[in-house]
Amino acid sequence: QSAGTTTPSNSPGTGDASTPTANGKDPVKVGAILPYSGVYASLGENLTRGMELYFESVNWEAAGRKITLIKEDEENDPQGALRKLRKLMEKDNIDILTGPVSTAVAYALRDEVDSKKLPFLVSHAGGNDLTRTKRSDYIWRSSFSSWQIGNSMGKYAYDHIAKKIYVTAADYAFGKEVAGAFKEAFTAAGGEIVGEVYPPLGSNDYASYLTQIKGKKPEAVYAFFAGADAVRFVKQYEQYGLKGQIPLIGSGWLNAEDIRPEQGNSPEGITSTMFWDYHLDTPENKAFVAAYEKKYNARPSIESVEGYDAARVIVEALKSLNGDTSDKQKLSQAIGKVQFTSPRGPIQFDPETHHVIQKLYLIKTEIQNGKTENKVVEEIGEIKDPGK
Amino acid sequence: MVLDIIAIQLVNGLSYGLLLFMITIGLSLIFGIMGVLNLAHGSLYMIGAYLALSITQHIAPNFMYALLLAPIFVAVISFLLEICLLRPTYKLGHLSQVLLTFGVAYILHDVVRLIWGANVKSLTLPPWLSGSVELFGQTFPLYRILIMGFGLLVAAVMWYLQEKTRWGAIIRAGLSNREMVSGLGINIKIVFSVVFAIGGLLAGLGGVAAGPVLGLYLGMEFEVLILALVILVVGGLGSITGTLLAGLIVGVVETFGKVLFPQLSLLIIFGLMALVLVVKPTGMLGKQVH
Amino acid sequence: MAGLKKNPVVFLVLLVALCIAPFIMSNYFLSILVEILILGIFALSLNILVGYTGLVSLGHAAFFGVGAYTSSLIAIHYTSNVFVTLIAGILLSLMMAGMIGFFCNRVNGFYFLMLTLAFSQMFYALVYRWGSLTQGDNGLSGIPKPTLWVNGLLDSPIAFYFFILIIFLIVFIGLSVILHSPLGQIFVGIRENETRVRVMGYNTTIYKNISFILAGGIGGLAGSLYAFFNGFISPKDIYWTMSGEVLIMVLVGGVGTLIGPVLGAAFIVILETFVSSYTDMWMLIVGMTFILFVIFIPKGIVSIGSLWNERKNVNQGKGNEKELKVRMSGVIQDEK
Amino acid sequence: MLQVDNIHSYYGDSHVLQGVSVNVKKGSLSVLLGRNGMGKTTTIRSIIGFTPPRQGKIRFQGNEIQKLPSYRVAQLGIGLVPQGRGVFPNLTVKENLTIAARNSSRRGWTLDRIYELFPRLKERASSMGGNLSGGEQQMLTIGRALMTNPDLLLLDEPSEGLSPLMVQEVENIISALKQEGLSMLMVEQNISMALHVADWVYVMCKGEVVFDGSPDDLKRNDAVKHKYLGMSS
Amino acid sequence: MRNEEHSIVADHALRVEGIGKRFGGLEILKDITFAVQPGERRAFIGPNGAGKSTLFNMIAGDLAASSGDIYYFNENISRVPNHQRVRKGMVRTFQKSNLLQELTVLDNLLLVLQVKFGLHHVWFRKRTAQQFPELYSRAEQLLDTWGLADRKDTVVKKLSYGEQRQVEIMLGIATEPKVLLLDEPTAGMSNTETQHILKLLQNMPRDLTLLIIEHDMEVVFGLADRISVLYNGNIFLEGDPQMIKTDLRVYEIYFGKEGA
Ligand SMILES: Nc1ncnc2c1ncn2[C@@H]1O[C@H](COP(=O)(O)OP(=O)(O)OP(=O)(O)O)[C@@H](O)[C@H]1O
Ligand SMILES: Nc1ncnc2c1ncn2[C@@H]1O[C@H](COP(=O)(O)OP(=O)(O)OP(=O)(O)O)[C@@H](O)[C@H]1O
Ligand SMILES: [Mg+2]
Ligand SMILES: [Mg+2]
Repeated sequence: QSAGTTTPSNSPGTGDASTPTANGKDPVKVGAILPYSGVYASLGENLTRGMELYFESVNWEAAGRKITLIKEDEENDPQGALRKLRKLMEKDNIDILTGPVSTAVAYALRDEVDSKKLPFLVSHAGGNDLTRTKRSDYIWRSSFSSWQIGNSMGKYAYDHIAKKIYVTAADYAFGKEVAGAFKEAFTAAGGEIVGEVYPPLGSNDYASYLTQIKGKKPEAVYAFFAGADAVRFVKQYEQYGLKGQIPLIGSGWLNAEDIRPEQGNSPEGITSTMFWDYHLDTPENKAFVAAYEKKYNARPSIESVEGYDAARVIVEALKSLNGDTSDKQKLSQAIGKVQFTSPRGPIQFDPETHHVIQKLYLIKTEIQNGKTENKVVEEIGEIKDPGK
Repeated sequence: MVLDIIAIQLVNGLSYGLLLFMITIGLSLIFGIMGVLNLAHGSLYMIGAYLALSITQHIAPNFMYALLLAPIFVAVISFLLEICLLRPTYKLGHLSQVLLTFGVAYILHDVVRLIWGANVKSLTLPPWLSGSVELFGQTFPLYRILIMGFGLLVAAVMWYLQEKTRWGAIIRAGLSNREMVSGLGINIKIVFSVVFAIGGLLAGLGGVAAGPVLGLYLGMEFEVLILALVILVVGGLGSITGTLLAGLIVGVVETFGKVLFPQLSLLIIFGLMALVLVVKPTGMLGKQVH
Repeated sequence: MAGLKKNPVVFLVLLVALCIAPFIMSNYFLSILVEILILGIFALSLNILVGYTGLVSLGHAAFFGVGAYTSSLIAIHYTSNVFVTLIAGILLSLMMAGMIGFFCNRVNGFYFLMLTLAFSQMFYALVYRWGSLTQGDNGLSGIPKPTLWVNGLLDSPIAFYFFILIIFLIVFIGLSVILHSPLGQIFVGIRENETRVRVMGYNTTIYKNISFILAGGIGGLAGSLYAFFNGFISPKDIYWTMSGEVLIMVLVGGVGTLIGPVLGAAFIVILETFVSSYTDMWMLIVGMTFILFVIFIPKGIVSIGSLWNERKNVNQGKGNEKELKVRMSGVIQDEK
Repeated sequence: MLQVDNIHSYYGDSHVLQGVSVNVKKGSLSVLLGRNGMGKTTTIRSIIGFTPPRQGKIRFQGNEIQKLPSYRVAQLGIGLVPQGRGVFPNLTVKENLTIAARNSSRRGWTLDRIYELFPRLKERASSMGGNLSGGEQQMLTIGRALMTNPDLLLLDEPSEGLSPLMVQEVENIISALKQEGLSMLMVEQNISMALHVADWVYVMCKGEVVFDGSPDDLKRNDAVKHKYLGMSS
Repeated sequence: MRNEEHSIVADHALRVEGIGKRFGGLEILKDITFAVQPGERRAFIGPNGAGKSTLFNMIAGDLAASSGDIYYFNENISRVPNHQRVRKGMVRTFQKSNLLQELTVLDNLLLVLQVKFGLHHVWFRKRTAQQFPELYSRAEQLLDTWGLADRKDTVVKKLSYGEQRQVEIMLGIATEPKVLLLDEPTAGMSNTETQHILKLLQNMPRDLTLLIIEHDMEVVFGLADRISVLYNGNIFLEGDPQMIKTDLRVYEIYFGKEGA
């Protein structure tokens, strides 16, 4: 996957591409600011794969207009991303923006996008405020919010897992928001938090934290970690003898599809919540997984679905406008009206908050044939971000 | 009970400290002895870890082979690096080497991504290494105990090489006046290449040894680099013993710091470094600078 | 560089070009130019330390951050008047530079580098943790546009450009005077041989502190401007990578020259902007560029011209700007 | 033994040696004299290979060495006492001596013999080279050069910074070395000392040899002495 | 009474009382006491490693004494840092040239002269010949005197060894100090240059107090009013040149059999 421009490979050539007209045959330009280097590179890659898979399925066309995807590296750097945004807006004249992974980047882009009235479909970054205090008429989010992730586990954990829980999360705004939402829901249900600790993002050693947690003897541990942190945390959880003794619960990134193979058998028994799972048994998901595996010869991840859905939202919005992107406000409103059944289940936007309304699922990791697999245990149902 | 926890945390700290020592020793050698600030050190470490991954996955599913082979590969890479890139820069001064090795780090970052992809990876230990033992009534990973022994062994070998052989003196002489050393009939260029290769070997060794604990992912090299630089400075330049001591102290302080002041985790290590330097401007065991 | 001094015509031509640039450039390129000027100021400030006083700092982003956060917070909570915010930003970074400098200037060479790094990382941690004030790692967004006496005077990109250009010129010309003044020459002396300069009768510690504070203040100014330019600032901009990036700008442009760091800033901004749009292997390309620089243009972009006519000006050492030894290593001991 | 034949050496673009020819016969001592900045050190540097000549030939025991890297030149059996001493400041006196140790069977110079020659060095054996006094450093460099057991010794102002007593000592050592068959090329500012021990004398001015002859020839030649060496009588 | 004492002490430009120095276990200087009158020219001789340079280092404040006190025109300067001693008019040169290698001869000189002219606080005026005519004319004058005018724009590291030594001495004299400490000024210099420097020093104003370390007897006897011989960590002998020249013990430890 590379930054740059993807143009349809098998679409019919258009002779008059050089003479742009208001509502003519010139392509719709979709700008994507996603990480292609650094720690988050694999997320960017999967998001892109998902998007391209969907665009390909519609032949890179919507309402008769070609779609051009212009990719820029987010570099996990807000200022760099702003530079890219200016390029996309002023040089490439994009019609719609999508991305990013980092919440800080999303916040950085927010004002510029808002003031230039550019429709912006957030396809991953989950910071709560983006659809709360930093809401914009032009920004919609099809992925998730940290609140959705954390909240979804609260009540279930109290009812089915434990009454006294230790909370740990990576020390950054998003991690804290997830933990906060969990704590809120868990204590509201009647649970007790016996302790909490927030190791720095990218901690390379959790030994002392784990010893500490173990000493507190909680009934379960709720953890939010992702990527390399999740691999280390879950493995060390096993090495320090907590696995099997104290149930580990958390968000779906703890035992996500793309990192589980690297965790060996250590994630066995983790219970987590997420808005999608590889094994989700719906026709939409089956079709998606099959198509994805055929094209990339790899399992899709959460981010693949996000990309796939974002692409679909864009295409549906364009269709509803008959391909007319001249009015940014209309385009933005059209995005908000899109709803369909995605591989993750039915999704639609909350017109108030501009945030996606979606189902969440309870997922458990088991050992099958000597390898770990996730299983969807239960459907938690539709969770709508309160927007406050 | 409380004492048990303190004891186990101490072991945690010491084992983490020796891990840090393993990560730093190559950098310490190259900077302390050759005066080259090798910002590609983290990258060499990373390559060691990734090579070990490939070796265990494709060549021989045996961690011990990886521990042996991967560092040698890395040593060859650094040997070539020294000859092709670093050599012309000695006369240019330290900052040029900083820029050069940083460039190398950038390149290796993409090279690793091309070869191994952007996904998080992990180096799996064979069962006989991945078990746990009981320590002070707590479960403790066996591998971390072995790491401690291994770290001490490496320290002993390094100390011997530097203090007890003529090599150490030749290299220190080359550092202050290369011209004169070659005027005494010593091919200082080769000596430097070999030292750099040994530095690479140690970086690779660190990568293989620490990989199973710290994980493999893009960007790990810069985290490791910063960590290693801190240890290097806290210990003082040019002192293997200093590096060892610094590793242990940082390991223990960080382990207890995380527990006692979790809010400050982010700055424990830098705070410690600042404190050491303010009190002792040449690090704990660094030689006095004129 | 030498040409610039000898040849005011070149300087004038450049100035005119900078003045008409906004009228012939698209907004996008203008924004890149603005960014270059701001980061140019930042690189200039670091170069006072690295290039003139010989103190290699890897913590310069701290001052960028102090300036940026101070100005932004004042703009958000009190007033967006540009003079108030800028002056506050500069004052605070001067103070912080005084404090950090006091400690850092007690150590030498590589230890100095690492101590500056330590302080800036601690400041980073502070900003990161102090979420109630700084919004933590989410970054401080929604920074209002700066205002002059009359609201809206700086709103247009062109007006903002000229505002930055004027500040840039003030800094550039100011520094060119200061660094060539008797005081500036003491800095150079310290770079070359601190003990000797001490024996010449100078209290070098004071002069090192002066240069540190000067660099910190201007670095803070750059930070403030940058926050206004992007309307956003995050801990990422204080992280050591930012310190490293500006150091690279200085190195690539030409250490110890006036225009060098600015050229370096331009080069790096352009490289990063364009290369990463075409390939995601940009780190590889950027890395190769660094290596090529070290091997073929070790004295930086400024020296490209003189590589040309190296033949001509034979060993007439205008030494303090051409040959440069920056004291880095702590282990290399000077002979008695 | 050593023939330097019409060499031209440069520092960057400055043309410092403009056709210098110097010879050292086996077992003899040739001396280079001249005012400051005339190219004496550069001649020595050209021979050892620090500043290789761009033109001309240097032959040592029949081998052409002008293109060899300096460590090869040294290995062929040329020892160097550089100007300004070039002591390794961060090594102890003993380390300074031992890293140079080579071929002790050839001429029999060992650490013990050096200590015998300069007892002062033995007293300071564990001091850092950089902490020695000027004169002690000078002794150390002479000792260090001998530790390589050379056939030809290049001495660049060996008496600089030495007390009169030590100068006599060095003079004696040089005579003794000559007795042992060592060949030497020496640069000196202490003319009287140089003329005592020299077999042949060269006087340099502005990168060229302007006089060459025996010490007695020079003593008789007032014009050269006055013009190039600033000697009044 | 107090007045009387004061007047006696004030006669000394420099008075060293019981200075000792040890490096670790090594006692280099034991108990050095001497006084130098204003305008006196005092030479220090002694075998290599006797501690002459170390003594200068302590007088100049580059090295802290292990014991004892140093008085400069009746002021105890033992705790005054080296750079302030320079400001007070006490300047030293180094045995091994210690210059700003990458700067030109002129820049080295200007940096020294800046202090003399009190320009070190000037920070908003470029240092050019037009802006600071006095500074520059003084520099040119010095360069002429030293025969280094044609070398003024050469980077110091490109000078030959002897030339660097000349610059070193020039820097010492440039600021017209009250007390000048010269550490082997003519070492490494050719005959011609040695003569030149000797003459220059001889012609220095008589109110300059000069302390010089030398191994070149021509210079020592051509210049010194008094000579101190350092040996075994003590001042072994102090006297006028005639006396030193005729003392047999000095031959034994310093001059050698042929001697001066
Ligand atoms: N590194 C250098 N770069 C450029 N020029 C140099 C360099 N070293 C010496 N020179 C010049 O070369 C000329 C000869 O220098 P050299 O050192 O050979 O003189 P020398 O005869 O040994 O003098 P001295 O008696 O002072 O040691 C001098 O004019 C000097 O300025
Ligand atoms: N920093 C130090 N550490 C240890 N020993 C030292 C140090 N500095 C000097 N010495 C020792 O002190 C003694 C005196 O040195 P000093 O340089 O004062 O001698 P000197 O009289 O100037 O001799 P020379 O005539 O050879 O220059 C020497 O033996 C030297 O080795
Ligand atoms: Mg010479
Ligand atoms: Mg001395």
